[in-house]
Amino acid sequence: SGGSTGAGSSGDSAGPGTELTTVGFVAVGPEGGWRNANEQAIKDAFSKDAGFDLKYAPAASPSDQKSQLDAFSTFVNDEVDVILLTATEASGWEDELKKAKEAEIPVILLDRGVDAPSDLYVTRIAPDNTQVAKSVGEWAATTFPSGANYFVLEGVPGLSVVNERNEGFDAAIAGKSGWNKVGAQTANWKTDEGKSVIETALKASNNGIQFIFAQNDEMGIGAAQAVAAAGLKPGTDVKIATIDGTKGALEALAKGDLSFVAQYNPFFGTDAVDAVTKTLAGEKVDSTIIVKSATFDSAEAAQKALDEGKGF
Amino acid sequence: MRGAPTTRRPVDENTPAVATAADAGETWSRFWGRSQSLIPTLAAVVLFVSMLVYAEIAYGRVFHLGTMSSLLVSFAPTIILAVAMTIVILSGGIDLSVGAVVAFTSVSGVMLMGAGVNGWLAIVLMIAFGALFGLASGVLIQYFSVQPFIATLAMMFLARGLASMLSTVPVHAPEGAPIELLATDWKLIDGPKVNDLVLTPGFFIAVVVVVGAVFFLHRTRTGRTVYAIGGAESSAQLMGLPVARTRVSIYIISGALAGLAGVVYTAEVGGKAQNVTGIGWELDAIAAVVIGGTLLTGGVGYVLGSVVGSLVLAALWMIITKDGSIKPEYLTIITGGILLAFVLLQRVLTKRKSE
Amino acid sequence: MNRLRALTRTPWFWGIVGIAVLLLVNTIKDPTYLAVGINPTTGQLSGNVLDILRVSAPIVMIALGMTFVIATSGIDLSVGSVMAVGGAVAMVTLSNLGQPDSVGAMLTAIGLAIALGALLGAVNGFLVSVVGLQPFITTLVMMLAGRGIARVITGGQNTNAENAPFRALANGQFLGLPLSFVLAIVIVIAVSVVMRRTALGLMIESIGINPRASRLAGIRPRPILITVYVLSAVLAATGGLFTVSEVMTVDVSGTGYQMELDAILAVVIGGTSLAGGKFSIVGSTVGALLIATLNKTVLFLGVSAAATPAFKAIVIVALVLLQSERVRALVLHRGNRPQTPAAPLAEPAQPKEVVA
Amino acid sequence: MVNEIFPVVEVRGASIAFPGVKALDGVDFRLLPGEVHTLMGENGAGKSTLIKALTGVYQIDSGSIAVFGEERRFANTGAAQDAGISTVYQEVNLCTNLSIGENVMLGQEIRSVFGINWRATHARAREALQEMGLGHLDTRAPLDSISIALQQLVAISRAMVRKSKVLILDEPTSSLDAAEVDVLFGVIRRLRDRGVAILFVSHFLDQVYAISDRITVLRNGGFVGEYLTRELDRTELISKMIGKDLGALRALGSNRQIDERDRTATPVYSAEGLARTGALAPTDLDIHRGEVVGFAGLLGSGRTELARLIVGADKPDAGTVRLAGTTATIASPVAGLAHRIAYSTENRREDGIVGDLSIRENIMLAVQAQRGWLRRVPAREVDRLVTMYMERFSVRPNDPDRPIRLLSGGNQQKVLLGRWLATDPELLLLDEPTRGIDVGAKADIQETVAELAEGGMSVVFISSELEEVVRLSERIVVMKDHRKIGEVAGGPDVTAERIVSIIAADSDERAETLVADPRVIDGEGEHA
Ligand SMILES: Nc1ncnc2c1ncn2[C@@H]1O[C@H](COP(=O)(O)OP(=O)(O)OP(=O)(O)O)[C@@H](O)[C@H]1O
Ligand SMILES: Nc1ncnc2c1ncn2[C@@H]1O[C@H](COP(=O)(O)OP(=O)(O)OP(=O)(O)O)[C@@H](O)[C@H]1O
Ligand SMILES: [Mg+2]
Ligand SMILES: [Mg+2]
Repeated sequence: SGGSTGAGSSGDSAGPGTELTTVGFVAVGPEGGWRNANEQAIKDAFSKDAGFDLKYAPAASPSDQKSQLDAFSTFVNDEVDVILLTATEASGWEDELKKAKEAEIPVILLDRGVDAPSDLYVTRIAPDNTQVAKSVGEWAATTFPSGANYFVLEGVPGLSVVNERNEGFDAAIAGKSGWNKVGAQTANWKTDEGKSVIETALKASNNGIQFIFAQNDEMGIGAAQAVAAAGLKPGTDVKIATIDGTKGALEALAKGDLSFVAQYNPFFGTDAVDAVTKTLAGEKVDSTIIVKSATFDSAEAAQKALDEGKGF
Repeated sequence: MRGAPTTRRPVDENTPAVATAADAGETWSRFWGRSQSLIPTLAAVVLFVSMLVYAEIAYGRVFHLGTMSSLLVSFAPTIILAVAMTIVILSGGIDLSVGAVVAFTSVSGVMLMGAGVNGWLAIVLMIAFGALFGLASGVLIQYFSVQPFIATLAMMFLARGLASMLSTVPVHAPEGAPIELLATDWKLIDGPKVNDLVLTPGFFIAVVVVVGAVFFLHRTRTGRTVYAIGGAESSAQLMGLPVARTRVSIYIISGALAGLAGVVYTAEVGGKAQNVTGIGWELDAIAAVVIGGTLLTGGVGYVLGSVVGSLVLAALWMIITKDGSIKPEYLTIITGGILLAFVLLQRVLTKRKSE
Repeated sequence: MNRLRALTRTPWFWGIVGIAVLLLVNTIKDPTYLAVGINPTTGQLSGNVLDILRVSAPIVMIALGMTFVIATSGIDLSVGSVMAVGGAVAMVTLSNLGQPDSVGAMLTAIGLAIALGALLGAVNGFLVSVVGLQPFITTLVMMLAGRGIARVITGGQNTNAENAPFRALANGQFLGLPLSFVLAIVIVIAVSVVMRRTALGLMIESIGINPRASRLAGIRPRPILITVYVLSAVLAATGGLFTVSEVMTVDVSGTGYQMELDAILAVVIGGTSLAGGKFSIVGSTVGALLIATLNKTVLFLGVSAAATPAFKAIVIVALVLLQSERVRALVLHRGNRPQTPAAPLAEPAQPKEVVA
Repeated sequence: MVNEIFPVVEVRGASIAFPGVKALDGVDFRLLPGEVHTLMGENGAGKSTLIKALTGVYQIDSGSIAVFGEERRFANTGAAQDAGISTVYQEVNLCTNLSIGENVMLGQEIRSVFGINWRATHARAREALQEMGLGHLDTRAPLDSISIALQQLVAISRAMVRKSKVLILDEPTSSLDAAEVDVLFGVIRRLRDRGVAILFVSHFLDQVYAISDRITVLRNGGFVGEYLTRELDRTELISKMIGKDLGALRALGSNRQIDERDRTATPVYSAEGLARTGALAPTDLDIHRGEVVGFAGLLGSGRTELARLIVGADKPDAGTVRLAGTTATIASPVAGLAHRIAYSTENRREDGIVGDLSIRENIMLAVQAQRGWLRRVPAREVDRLVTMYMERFSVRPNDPDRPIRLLSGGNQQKVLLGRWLATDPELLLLDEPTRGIDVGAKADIQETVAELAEGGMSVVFISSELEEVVRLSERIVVMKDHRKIGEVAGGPDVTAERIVSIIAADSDERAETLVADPRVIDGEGEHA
C-alpha cells in the first residue's frame, strides 16, 4: 500500500486491477451514535470495490484537535490523492490547508466546517448545524405559541457544535415573547448526566420547566427519564426536543418520551464519493453541499422512519 | 557473564589505570554498573528507531523531510510538556494540570492580545500565568502537605474552569500579532512539493527547553536536589538541601513550561485559543515520560528519555494514520497495548541486567 | 474541647462539614431543599437528598475499591473504564436476551459484568504484582484498553435495553431510600467486615507502608495485590451497573468517563494517603457522598457549565487546606510548631521498582 | 581547664513535646571547641531528639539555643549547616538513587561557568572518602551498590566535606566493625586537634571511654548531668543513665558457654553447599537444637547474606538444606517461617518496621502472616503476646497503639524482637540485634538469647561486636569475603583476638581478587 503518487488523479473510475485512489480521512473517532453512523457511511462509500483505498485516522479523543492536525500533515506528506476532513474544531486549520494546497491535494470537508478561506478546500458536505438547531427552535415556537420556560442541555462546553446549535436555536426563538431560559447546563453528551441535570433542574425550579432542548439524543433520553421520575409526563408536562436522530431517539419519540427529533443526517457517503470523483476529474463542485435532514415531530413519523430504517 | 565488550570506554583517568586485558572488561562492567538507569532510556531509543524503520518499510515516506519536519514541529508542545513532567516526576511528584494550563494560558493570552495588550508582553504573561498555577500547586504541596496528585488535579479543574469562564468559543489573536511569528515556516531545505525541511521557531524553543532542562538537571545544584528529593525526601531534608524552595520551583517551572507550550501550540494553530485545548495532554506527557524510562516513583530518569518518549508517541500516531485501517473501537486498545508493550519490554530489559 | 480537637483531626470530619455546608448553601437558595415528599404519580419518596444518595452509589463503589488499591500504595486509573465495561456487558446482555421482566436476565447480566470486571482487575493485579509494573502505568493502560473493550462489546454503539428488575437497581426504593444506595452501603459494610474481621486490612496496610518488611514478615504480597485490584474492578463494574441502570443505556464513551478522578478525590478527602498505608472506609464513603453532593449542588445552584470545574476546584482546595495540619493549627490557635510532627523519624522505605 | 573556653553550642532548658511524650524536658547542653563530647542515655532518652532540635529538624517549644554565642533558631537543617554544624543522623540518610560521590557532595558540588564540574566534584568526594579509608570506592557507582555499613561511612565523609566547626555524629559506629571504628576515631581525633567540636553518640561504653572528653547524660528526656569522662567510672555512668544501681551489669560478663554439645544428633538445620552468585560462596553449616551459633566476620564478610539465604529472604541458587534430617526448599520468607525459621534483619528501617502500624500490629504481623489473612489472631491472644513482649523488653513508651515509627531506634529493635519471638521459631537468626541498643536492654537481649537456647531454640547470633559474639556463642562461624573460612567451638579460651587472627591468617590469593568489593559492580538483585 502507500505508493500513490499522482496516480488516479486523472479521475478515471477505478475498477479492480487498476490502481486505487488513496483517500485520507481525518476523522473524529468514537464520539457517539451519530458519529459512528456517519463515519461508517463514509467508510462504506469509499470501499475498495468503488476504487478507493480509504485511510481512516481517528482523533485521539473527540475534542483533540492536535492529533487531527498531525494526521492531516501525515496525509499531506504521504501525498494521498484526496483528504477528507471532519474537523473537531473549526479554527486553526489554515496552515495545514495551505500545505495541502502546496502539495496539490484537494481537501473536502465533511460535517464540520473550518474557518479558512474557501479557496483552501474544495467543498463542505454537511447537514447544517445551525439550520438543524433552528428547526428545533421553530418547532418549539409553534408548539408553544405563548412561549415557555425552557432548559438547554449542552454538550461539552467550548465545542463549535455546541456553539452552533445554541446559535441556531436562539435565532429561532429570538424576539418571541414568553421564552424564559430557566438554565443551561452541560451533560457532556451523556445520558446519565442528562438525567441527573434535569432531575435537579426540575427540583430547583419546582417543576417549572415546559420545554427541554437537548443538543443530542443521548442527553434528551436521559432528560425524559428524569421527567418521568419526577412524576411528570414527558410529552405532556414537559416536551423534549433533541438533535441527531439515532435509533434510540426515534424509538423514544415513537413511545412519546421525546416530542421532537431533528435529524442531523449522517448518511452522505455517496455525496462525498461524488464530490471526490468530480474533483479528481477536474469538474466543478459546489462550495457547500448541504445534506438534507429530516425532522420528526410525532410518534407516527418516528415509527415510519424506524420502519424505513432511517435510524442509526 | 557478559559478552566481550566491543566498544572500549575511555578509562576514567582517576581509576587506577593498570592496563591489562582484564582491565578492559572491568572498566566496561564498571561503566555498565554505573549506567543501569540508562538502560530503559536506551531501550526507548532503540524502539523508536525500529518503529521508524518499520514504518518506512511498510508505508514509505518516513525518512522524508516533510514527514520529519511535521513530526518535529507538531510535537514541539508535547515535548515541552514532557520536559516539564519529567522534572516534576523526577522529584517524586506529578503535575496533572499541564493540559488545562495550556488551555487557560492560551485563551487568556490571546484575549489579552485582542484587548490591545502588546503581543510580546502577552506572550510573557502567558508564561507567567502558567508559572502562577505552578506556584499555587507548589505552595499547596510544600506548605500544606497536599499530595501532588490532588493539588495539581485541583489546579487542573481550576485552570480548565477559568479558561471556560473566559470564553467557550475559540478566540483569535489579532491579525499580525507577534505570536504568529512563532509559527513562521523556516524552509531550510526546499525539496519537491512538500518534501521540504521546514522548521518553526516553536521547534527551536522546544530544543532550547530540552537543552536548558538537561543543563538544569545535570549541572545545577537545584537540579541535583530534584533527584535527591525524588530519591528520598527526608534524606534530602536532613542533608540540608533546600527542599522547600526546590519543590516550589519545580512546580513553577512546570507551570511556566506549560504556559510556554501554550504559546507554541497557539502559534502553531494560527493564534487561535480555546478552552477545550489540551484535554488529556497530561496523560500523553506522563506516557512519554514513562516510555522514556523515568520512574514514576521519582529519582531515576532522563529528560532526553522523555523527548524520545514523545517521539515514540508521535511515531505511533503516524503509523496508525499511515496504516489507516484501524477500527475506531480498537483505537484505545491499540494505544494502550503499545504502551503496555513498551513498559513490558523495558521491564524485561532491566530485569535481565539485574540477573 | 479535646474531643472536638480529636474530631477535627479526623480527616473525614471535614468531608462531613463540607457536605453540611453545601447542603446549607442549597437550603439558603431554596428553603425546601431538604424536604422529602411522596411523589403522587410514582408513589416513591422524592427529594434532593434522595437524589444525592442515588447518584452517590456508583461513586461510593469505585471509591471503596480505590481505597484498598491506594492503601497498597497503588492507584487504579482504570475504574472509570471498567464501569463502562460493566455497563456495556449488562446492556448488551439484556438487549440480546430481550426479556424485559426477567429477574434471571438481570442476574445473568450482573454476573457477566462482574465476571469480566474481575478478569480485568486480575490483569491489573497480575501486571502489578507478578510482572512488577508500576500501578499508575498499568492502570493507565487498562483505562485506555477498557474503554476500547467497552466499545468492542457494543460494537461502538450506545446500547440500550429494557429490563424492569435491572432498572429498579437505581430507580427503585427500599424503605424510602434509593435501592442502589442501600445496596452500595450493604456492600460497604460487608467489605468493611471482611477487612476488619480478617487480617486482610492489616496486610494491605502493611504492604502499602513497607513492602520489604512485610515480605520478610511472611506476608505474600502477590495474592493480596491481586485481590485488591480484582476487588477494585469488581466494585467498579458494580458502579457501572448502577450507572447504566439509571437510564438503561450505556454510553461507551461517556459512562464512567473521568470517574477515576472522583474516586481518588473521595479517597483522599476521606483521609487515606496516596502514599499508601492506613485506610479509612468510612472516610472514603464520606468523600464519595461529598463528591455527589458537590455535583448536585453545582446543578442546583445553576452554576454555569463553564464555571463548574473552577467551582469544584475551589471546594477541593478548601477541603484539603482544612485537612492540612498547618491551617488547622492556625484555625484552632494551637501552638505554632508547624515542623515538629511532620518530621520523619523513619521514612517509609519502599524499594523502588525498576522501570514502570 | 577547658571551662574558660567559650562554648560553640549552648542549649539551655530545651523542651520538646510530641503528642503523648515529653521527648526533651529542660535539657542543658554545651559543646566546647576542640572536644569530643558524648551524649549518653538509654534508648528513648532523647539523644537524637536533642540533636535534631539543635540542627533545625525540630523546633524547640521552650528554652534557647546559642551557636557561637549567638541565639539561633534554625528553620531547617540547611540553615544549621550554613552556620557551621554538620550532622550525621542516626539512620543513614542518603539518596540511594544517586552515586556515592554525589551523595558525599550533594549541595556542595563544585561549580564552574558550565554548571557543576563533575570531575572536580568527584575528585573532592574521593578526597573525603580517602580520609575515611574508603579510597577504593568508585565514586560514580550507585550508592545502593554498597553495604549499609559503608553507606554510614559515606555519610560521615559527607559531613567532613564542609570543614565545619561542629560535627555531630549520632551513633556513627552502630554498624561499623572494629577496624572501621579505628579509622573513624583517627579522623575524629584529627578533627578535634584542629579545634572542631564533636558531638558523639554511642551505646558502646568502650568507645565512649576511648574517644570522649566529656559526657552529658540524659534520662527520659531530662538532663542528668555533665561530667568529665576521666572523672566518671563506668558503673557510675550506667547508674546515672538508668537512674538506679544496675544489677543487669552483673549478667554481662558471666554467661560464656562451654561447648559440650552432642554433635552426633541430627541437626535442626543443615546446609550443604548453600550458595548464591555474588552473595555467598558454597557453604556448609549445621545448627543443632538449643545451640547459639555466632557468625563472626568483618564488614561485608557475608554474614547477612548467609542469614538471608537460610531464611529464604534471598533465593539460594545452589545447595541442599535439611531440616531435622528431611530435605526442604526454603526460597521465600514465607517458607522460612513455615519451617519455623525467623530472621530479624540488621536493616531495621527498611526491612524491619512497618512504620505507620502500631507497636501491637508490628508485633503480631509475622504471627498473623503465618496464620493467613482469613484467620485473624483473636484479640485475647494478641493482648497476651503484646503485653508479654513489651514487658519483657520494657518497650517505651508503654503504649501498644503508638505507631512504631515514633519510637526511638532502640525501642523499635525491641519490638521487632518481640515480633520474631511471637512466631515461636525453632531457629532464630538475629542479625545485629543489639545495634543501637542501650546497655540495659543489651543485657536483656543477651540474657533472652541464652534463655531461649536453654529452652531448646537454636539461635544464630550476628553482631559486629566480636566480644558479644564470643561471649554468647557456643560455636562461631567465621566468615570472610562472602564465604565461610572456619568454625570455632566456643569456650573460655576463645577470645575476640583469636577470631581476628583467624580472619587475618586467611589472606590467600582468593582474597586478593575480591578486594574490589564485588557488590560494587554486581550489586542490586536482592530486592525481590
Ligand atoms: N517525631 C516524633 N514523634 C513522636 N515521638 C517522637 C518523635 N521522635 C522521637 N519521639 C519520642 O521521643 C523520645 C526520644 O527519642 P530519641 O530518638 O531522641 O531517643 P534516643 O535517645 O535517640 O534513643 P536511641 O538510643 O534508641 O536512639 C522517644 O520516646 C521517642 O519515642
Ligand atoms: N548483593 C547485594 N546487593 C546489594 N546489597 C547487598 C547485597 N548483599 C548484601 N547487601 C546488603 O548489604 C548489607 C550488609 O551486607 P554485608 O555484606 O556487609 O553483610 P555482613 O557480612 O552481615 O556485614 P555486616 O553485618 O557487618 O553489615 C545488608 O543490609 C544487605 O542487605
Ligand atoms: Mg537515637
Ligand atoms: Mg550484616
